[in-house]
Amino acid sequence: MNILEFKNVTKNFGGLTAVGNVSFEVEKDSIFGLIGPNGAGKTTIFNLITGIYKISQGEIYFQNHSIHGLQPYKIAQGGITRTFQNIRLFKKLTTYENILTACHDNANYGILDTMLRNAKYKEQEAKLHIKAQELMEILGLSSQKDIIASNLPYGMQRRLEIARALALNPSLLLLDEPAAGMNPDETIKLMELIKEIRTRFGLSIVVIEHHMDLIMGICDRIMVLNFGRKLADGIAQEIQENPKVREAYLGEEEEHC
Amino acid sequence: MLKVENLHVYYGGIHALRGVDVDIEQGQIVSIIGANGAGKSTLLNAITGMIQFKEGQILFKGQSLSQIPHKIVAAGISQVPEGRLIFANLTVKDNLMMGAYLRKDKSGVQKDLKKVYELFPRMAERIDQIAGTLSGGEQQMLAIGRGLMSSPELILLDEPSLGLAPLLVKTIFEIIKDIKNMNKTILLVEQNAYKALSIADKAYVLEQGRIVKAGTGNELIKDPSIREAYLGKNQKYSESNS
Amino acid sequence: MNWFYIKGILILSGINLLAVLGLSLLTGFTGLFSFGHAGFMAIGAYITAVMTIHFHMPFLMALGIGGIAAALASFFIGKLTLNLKGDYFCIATLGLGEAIRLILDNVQYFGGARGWPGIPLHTNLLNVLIIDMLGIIFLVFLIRSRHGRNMIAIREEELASQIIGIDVFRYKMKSLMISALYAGVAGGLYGHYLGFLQPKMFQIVKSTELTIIVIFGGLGSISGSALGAIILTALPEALRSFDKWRLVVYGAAVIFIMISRPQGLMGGYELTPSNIKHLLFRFVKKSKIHQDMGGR
Amino acid sequence: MSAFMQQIINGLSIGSVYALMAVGYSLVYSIMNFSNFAHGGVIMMGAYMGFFLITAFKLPFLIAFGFAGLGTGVLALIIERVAYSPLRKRNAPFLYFIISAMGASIFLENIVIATIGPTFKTYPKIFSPQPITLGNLSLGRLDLIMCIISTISLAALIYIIERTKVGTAIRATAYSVRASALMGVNTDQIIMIVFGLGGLLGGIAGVLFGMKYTVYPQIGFITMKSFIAAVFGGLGSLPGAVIGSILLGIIETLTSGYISSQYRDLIAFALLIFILVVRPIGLMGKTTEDKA
Amino acid sequence: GCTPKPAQENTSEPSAPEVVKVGWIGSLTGDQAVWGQCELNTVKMMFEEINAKGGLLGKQVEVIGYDTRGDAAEAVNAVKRLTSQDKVIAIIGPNASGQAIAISSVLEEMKVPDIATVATNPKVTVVDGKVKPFNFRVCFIDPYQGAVAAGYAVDVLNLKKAAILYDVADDYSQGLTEFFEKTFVEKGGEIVAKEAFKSGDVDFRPQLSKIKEVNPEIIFMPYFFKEVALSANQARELGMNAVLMGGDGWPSDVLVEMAKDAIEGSYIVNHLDFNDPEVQDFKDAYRAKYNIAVELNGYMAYDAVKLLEAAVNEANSVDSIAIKDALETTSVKGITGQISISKDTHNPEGKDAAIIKMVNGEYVFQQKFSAK
Ligand SMILES: Nc1ncnc2c1ncn2[C@@H]1O[C@H](COP(=O)(O)OP(=O)(O)OP(=O)(O)O)[C@@H](O)[C@H]1O
Ligand SMILES: Nc1ncnc2c1ncn2[C@@H]1O[C@H](COP(=O)(O)OP(=O)(O)OP(=O)(O)O)[C@@H](O)[C@H]1O
Ligand SMILES: CC(C)C[C@H](N)C(=O)O
Ligand SMILES: [Mg+2]
Ligand SMILES: [Mg+2]
Repeated sequence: MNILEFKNVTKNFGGLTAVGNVSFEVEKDSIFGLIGPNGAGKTTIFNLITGIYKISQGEIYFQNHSIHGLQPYKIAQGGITRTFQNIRLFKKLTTYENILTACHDNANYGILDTMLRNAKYKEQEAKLHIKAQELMEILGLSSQKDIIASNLPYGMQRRLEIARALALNPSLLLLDEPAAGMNPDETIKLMELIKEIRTRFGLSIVVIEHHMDLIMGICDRIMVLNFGRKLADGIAQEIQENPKVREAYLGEEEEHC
Repeated sequence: MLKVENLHVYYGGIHALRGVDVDIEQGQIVSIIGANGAGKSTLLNAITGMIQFKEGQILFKGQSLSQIPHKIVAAGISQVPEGRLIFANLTVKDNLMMGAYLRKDKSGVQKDLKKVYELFPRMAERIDQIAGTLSGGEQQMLAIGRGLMSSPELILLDEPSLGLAPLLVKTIFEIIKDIKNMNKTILLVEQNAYKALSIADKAYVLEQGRIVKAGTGNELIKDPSIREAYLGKNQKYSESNS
Repeated sequence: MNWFYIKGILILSGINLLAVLGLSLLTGFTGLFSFGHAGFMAIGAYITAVMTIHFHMPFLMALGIGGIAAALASFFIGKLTLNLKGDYFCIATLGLGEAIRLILDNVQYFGGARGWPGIPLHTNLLNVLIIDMLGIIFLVFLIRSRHGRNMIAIREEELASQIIGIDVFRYKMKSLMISALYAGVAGGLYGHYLGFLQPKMFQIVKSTELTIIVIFGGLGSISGSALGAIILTALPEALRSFDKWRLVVYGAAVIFIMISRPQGLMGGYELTPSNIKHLLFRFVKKSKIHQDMGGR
Repeated sequence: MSAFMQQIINGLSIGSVYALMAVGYSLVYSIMNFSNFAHGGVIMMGAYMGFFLITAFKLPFLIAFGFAGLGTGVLALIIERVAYSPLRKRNAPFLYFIISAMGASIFLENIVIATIGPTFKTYPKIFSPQPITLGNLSLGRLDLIMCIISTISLAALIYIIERTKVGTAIRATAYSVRASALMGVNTDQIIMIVFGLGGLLGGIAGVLFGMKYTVYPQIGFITMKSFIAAVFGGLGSLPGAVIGSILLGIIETLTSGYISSQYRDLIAFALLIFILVVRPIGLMGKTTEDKA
Repeated sequence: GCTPKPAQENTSEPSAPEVVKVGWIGSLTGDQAVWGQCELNTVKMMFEEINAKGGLLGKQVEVIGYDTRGDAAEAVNAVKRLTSQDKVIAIIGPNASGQAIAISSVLEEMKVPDIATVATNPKVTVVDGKVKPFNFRVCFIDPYQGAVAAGYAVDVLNLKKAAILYDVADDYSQGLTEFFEKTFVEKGGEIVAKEAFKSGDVDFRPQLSKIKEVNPEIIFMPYFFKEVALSANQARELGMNAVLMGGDGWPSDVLVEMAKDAIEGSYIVNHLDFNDPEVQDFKDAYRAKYNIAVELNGYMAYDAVKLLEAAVNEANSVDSIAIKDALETTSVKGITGQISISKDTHNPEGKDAAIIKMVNGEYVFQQKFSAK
C-alpha cells in the first residue's frame, strides 16, 4: 500500500520550473530517499506536500486522499510532519518547551478546562509531559532539557527538529537534510536513530540527504531529481550504478586510500 | 601568520573555549575538526570579531588583532560563516558585490566576479534571483563565492560543504586547493573530517573547548583514536565520494 | 501620603492592569502588536454603562456583557485583519480603534463627543482587585496550557507552528478575543470609576500607553505587566509637581528604562510562587541569622 | 466637474504633505525594520528650527532651510545614539525600539512645550499665499513646491539605495547587521547615514509643513497619517510610501467631498483595510514568501 | 482612615501668618497647554497680588497647580491629590468640560468647591435637572453662546443661509454646533451645509470645497484659533468670501498673526471686550510679568479668582463648605461682566455676550448681545 502518491506534479516560480511533472509513490512503512543536485527541487517537493507551496499542476494523495489546497496545519494534523533544511525551531524556548508545545495535538482539553484546572486538564497535561520526556530520551536530548534552542549546537538542533515532528504522532515524516552539519560518526548514529524511530512509531519516512552513506544505508527506495525532473528511481544499488545519476550527481568514484 | 593564544570565550555562564592555541602559517591549509558543540564556530567567530573574548589574544602578522569586525575584514581576513548568512533580500549579484565591499580595485573585482561565475555556473544563471529563494545548496555556493570576492589573505571557512551535493563537495575541495595555490591561507572547519584532514597541512582536534590534538593532516588521519571518533567505521562514501 | 489619593491611583492602576494583561496575551505571548486596544476599552465602557443605566443590570453582570461585546467586536475585526502581518496588522488595529472612537463621537445617544455624565460610581478598590486577581489567575492558567503554548509558538515561528498542526489563525483569534474581553471589562470599570465617559478618553494615546506598559514590564511576563501597570500609572502622579516638565521627564524615563533594561522590567521572568518561596526562604534565612546574632 | 477636479487637487495637496513625511519615515523603516515614531518629533523640531532661523536669526529662506535640515539630521543621529543604539547592541526585538521611539517623541513634544511654549508660531509669508488659479480651480504655490520636493527627494533616495554601493550596503545591513559586518561594512556608520538622511528629510518636511500650515508642538501627530499611508503603500517600499500617501490624501478628500465628512476617517480606514485584506502586503510591498 | 478631614480650624496665631492653599488644574502639557498655562499664570499672578495686600482673611495663599494633560482620569487623580493631600480650600479650573464633569464626584466626596473657567458644557453644573453641589463656573454655556451667535447672525446681520464646519471629535465644537443650528433654524434661517473634521487635522479644503458649492452667506466655525486660522486661510484661497463667525475659541493674538486678512470682517461671540478700559490693567500686568499676550482663558481665570475671593470674604471663613455655600449667593463684578451665580444652576446668570468684529486685524467691540 502507498502512503503518498505524486501524480504529475508541477510547480513553477515565474518562469522557473522547480518541479516538473514528477510522479512517484512512497510505500507505507518504508524509508524513501530523495536526492539530486542542489536546486533540483527536493525541498520544493516537501513544501508542496506540507501545503506551504500550492501546486501549479497535478495532484498529491496522502493515504489515498487528495491533499490539494489544504492548509499546512490541516495536513500536519492529518499525519504529515517535517523538519526544515534551514532549521526553524522555536528559538527562544527550551528543548523541553519546543517538544511539549508540539505535543498539543495529543490533548483536547478546551480553554474552559484550563480556567478550571479540572481533572481532564491535569490528566492530559501529565500525559503530554510524559510524552515530551519520552521523546527527549529517544532522541538523546534529555541532558539538554532546559537549554534554549538557539544555543544548542547545530547537530542537536537537528535532533530537536525531529523530536518536535515526532510529537505529533505522524504517519509520514519528511526529513530535509537531517545530517547536515554532522560528522560521519554522528551521521551513523543518526542513521540508527532514523531506523529505530521508523519501527518504534510505525512511520513512513521521506528523507533528503547529500550524505550518500545515509541514503544508501537506510533507504528502501530512492528517487533522483535533476532540474526539477525525475532522473531515476529504484533501490540503492540501481541508483549507484545508474550512469546518468553518477554523471549528474554522484561523480566518478575516487580511488581509495 | 595568525596566532591564537590561550583564548577563552564565554556565553554567559557557558565556557565555550577554554584556552585554545592555534598557529597558522602563511600559505597553509589548517583544518579544525571536532564534534557538534565542540566550539569550532566559536573559534572562528572570535577571530572575526563576531564574538568578543575576554581572555587570551589573537595576533595577525605579529600584531594584535582588533575586535571590530569591519577592521578585521579590512586587515585581510574574511569568513564564510556557518548557516551561510547570505543577504536574503538582495540579488545574487548584490550579495557577491557585498563581498567586495571594501575593495577599491574595480578591475580585480570584475575578474573575481567572473571567476566565481566560472566556479559556480548556477550563480551566473541566477544573477538577478533574490538570494532568499535559492535552494539550500545554491545559498551555500553563494556564501562561498561571496567570501572569495573579498580576496582575503586569510579565509575562514565554516563547514563549506554543508548541504552540498557530492559532486559539488568535490568541487569545493578543489577550490580550496586552488585558493591555497594562489598563496592564500585557509582555516577550515569541516564535519567531513576525512576530506578536511587529507588536504590540510596542519590540523587541530577540538573537544569541549580545548585543543586535544594537533599534527599534520596525514598524521591525524592515521591516528586510530581519531579514526574511531571522527572518521566513522565502515564509511564508504565519506572516505571516497562525499 | 493620603489613602484617599493612593486608593484612586491604585484603582486606576488596577484598571490599567486588566487592560494590560489582555494586551500582554496578544503582544507578549502571541506576538501581535495592537494599537487599537483603547477602542475595545471604549466598547466595553459604553456597553457596560448602557447595561447599568438603561437596563439596571447588576454591575458585575454588566461588566461581563461589556467584555463580551468588546470580544465580539474583536471577532469581526480579527476576521478581517488577522491574516495581516506585523505592522500591517498594527495599522489595521490602529485604524479600527480610531474608527470606534469616531463612531462614538457621532452617536448622540451616548452623548457624542460631548460625553456621557452621570454614570453610577460602582467601581471600587475591592472589585477591581478581585477582578484583577481573577484576570491574572486565568491568564497564568492559560499560558501554562497547550493553548498558551500554541500562542507562544506562533510568536516564535509561525511557519513551524503550522507544521506542527497549530491552526494559526484560530489561535490568533482566540488570543485577540480574550485580550479584547479583558480590555472591555477594564473599560467598564473605567467608566464606572470616573462616572463620565467621553470618546476622547480612548484616543490612540491610551492605546500606546497600554503598549508601553506591556513592553516596559517585559514581553511575555505577567508579573512584569502587573508591575509595569502600577509603576507607569503611578509615575506621572509622582511627577505631578514638575508641572509642565512632567511629560518631558516621563518621556526621558521611558527611554532610560528601555535602554538600561531592554528586556523590560521582568524580561520574560515571572514571579511564580516557587520563585517567591525561594526569595522568601532566602529572606527568612537571612533574618534568622540576624536574629541569632542579635540573641547572642 | 470642476468641483471634482478641485477635490482631486485638494487630495494631491494633502497627499504630498503625507508623502513628504512618509519618505523619511519609510526610509528608516526599510532599513531598521521598525516604525520610528520619533520621526514626528524630528519633523516638528525641523519646523521650529526653520521658524527661528528665519525670524530670530533673519537668515534667508534657502539657507534657513538647509540649516534646519542639517539640524534635524543631527537630532536624528542623537536620538539614534541615545535611544536606539544601546538596544541595537543588545539585539533587542523591534518592539523595544518602538517604545523607545515613543518615549523620544513624548520627550520632544513636551520639551518644546516647556521651553518654547505651547503657542502656535507662524512663518513669515515667503511664497505668495495667492494660489495659482486655473478657471475655477486653485492650486497653492506651496503645494506645488512640496510636490516637487517630495519627488526629487524620492528620486534621490531611490537612486542612492538602489544604485550605489552605499545603498547596497544599506540594504544588506537592513537584512543582517551581523553578516554585513562580516563583509567589512562599518555598520554603525551605515546606520548613522540612514538616520541622518531620515532626519534631513524630516527637517525638510517640517519646514515646509510649518510654512504651509503653522508650527506647533503637536505636528508629530500628523505623521500618524503618513505612517498609515506608508503601510498602505507597502512597507519598506519608498515609492509605495509616496503612492500610498497620495492615494490616502485623495481617498480622504473624496470621502469628505462626496460621502461624509463626519465619517471620513471611518470610510477611509474601511477602504484601506479592504485593500489590505485583498493585498496584505500593501500596494507595492514586496512579497516575502516564506521559504521553508 | 479614609474619612476626609475638613480644612483646619482657624486658630489664628498672629506671629506666623497662616497659609491656606488653593488648587488649580488644567492642561500644562498636551494640545490644550496654551490655555492651561495661561490660566495657571493668571491664578498665580492674582494670588501674589492678593497676598501682597494681606491675603485672604489675613491668610497667605499658596497656589498649587497640577497638570491634567487634558485627560479626565488625570483630572480626577489631580483633584484627589489636591483635596486629600494638599487640603486645598477650593479649586479653580479645569479649562475643558470633559475634565470638569469627571471630577464632580470627587468634589462631592471631599466637599471642596470648584470654579471652572471656560468649561461651557451645561452638564458641568447641572445633570438631569439637578445641580451639582460643588461645581461652579464663571463662563456662559454652550446653548447660550450658540443661540447668541445664531441670533446675531439672523437678527442683526440678516444672514439666512449658513454653513457649519465643526470638529466632530471635540465636545465644545459639537455643543456650539448643536445650539447654533437649533436657534438658527428656529429663527427662519437655513443650514445649507454641515461638514466635520477631526481634531488634529490641518487641511480643510475638501470640506470647504463642498461648502463652496452651496454658496452660504455665513460660515459658522465653532472651534479653536489654530484651526480657525488654517480653515479661514484655506477658504479664502479657494475663493470663498462668505462672512465667518465663531465663538470663544477664536480670540487670541495668534489668530490675527496667522490669518489677519482671511478673517477680516468676521464676527466673534466673546465673553468680553478686550478694549474695555477696565481690562487694560490686567492685560498689561500680565504681559509685563510673563512677556506674552494673555489668552481668553486668562480673563476667565481672573474672574474665577475674583469670585473665590468674594466668596471667602462673604463666608468670612476658609472652610470649604462655607465657601461653597457662599458661592451660591455671591455676586461680584468681574472683568468679563457681573458674575452672579444662580443657586439653581451654579452658572453666572444674565451675562451678556460681547460681539466682536475683526477690523484691520483688531478685535473691535460691536455690542453686548444676549440670547432671546
Ligand atoms: N520561492 C521561490 N521563488 C523562486 N525560486 C524558488 C523558490 N523556491 C525555490 N526556488 C528555486 O527552485 C529551485 C529548487 O529549489 P529547492 O529548494 O527545492 O532545491 P533543493 O533540491 O532542495 O536543493 P538543495 O539540495 O540545495 O537544498 C531552486 O533553483 C530554487 O532557486
Ligand atoms: N549564542 C550562544 N549562547 C550560548 N551558548 C552558545 C551560543 N553559541 C554557541 N553556544 C554553545 O557553545 C558551544 C560551542 O558551540 P559552537 O557553535 O562553537 O560549536 P561547533 O563546534 O561549531 O558545533 P557545530 O558542529 O554544531 O557547528 C556549544 O555548547 C553551544 O551550545
Ligand atoms: C477652552 C474652551 C473654549 C473649552 C470649552 N469651552 C469646553 O467646554 O471644553
Ligand atoms: Mg533543499
Ligand atoms: Mg559550528
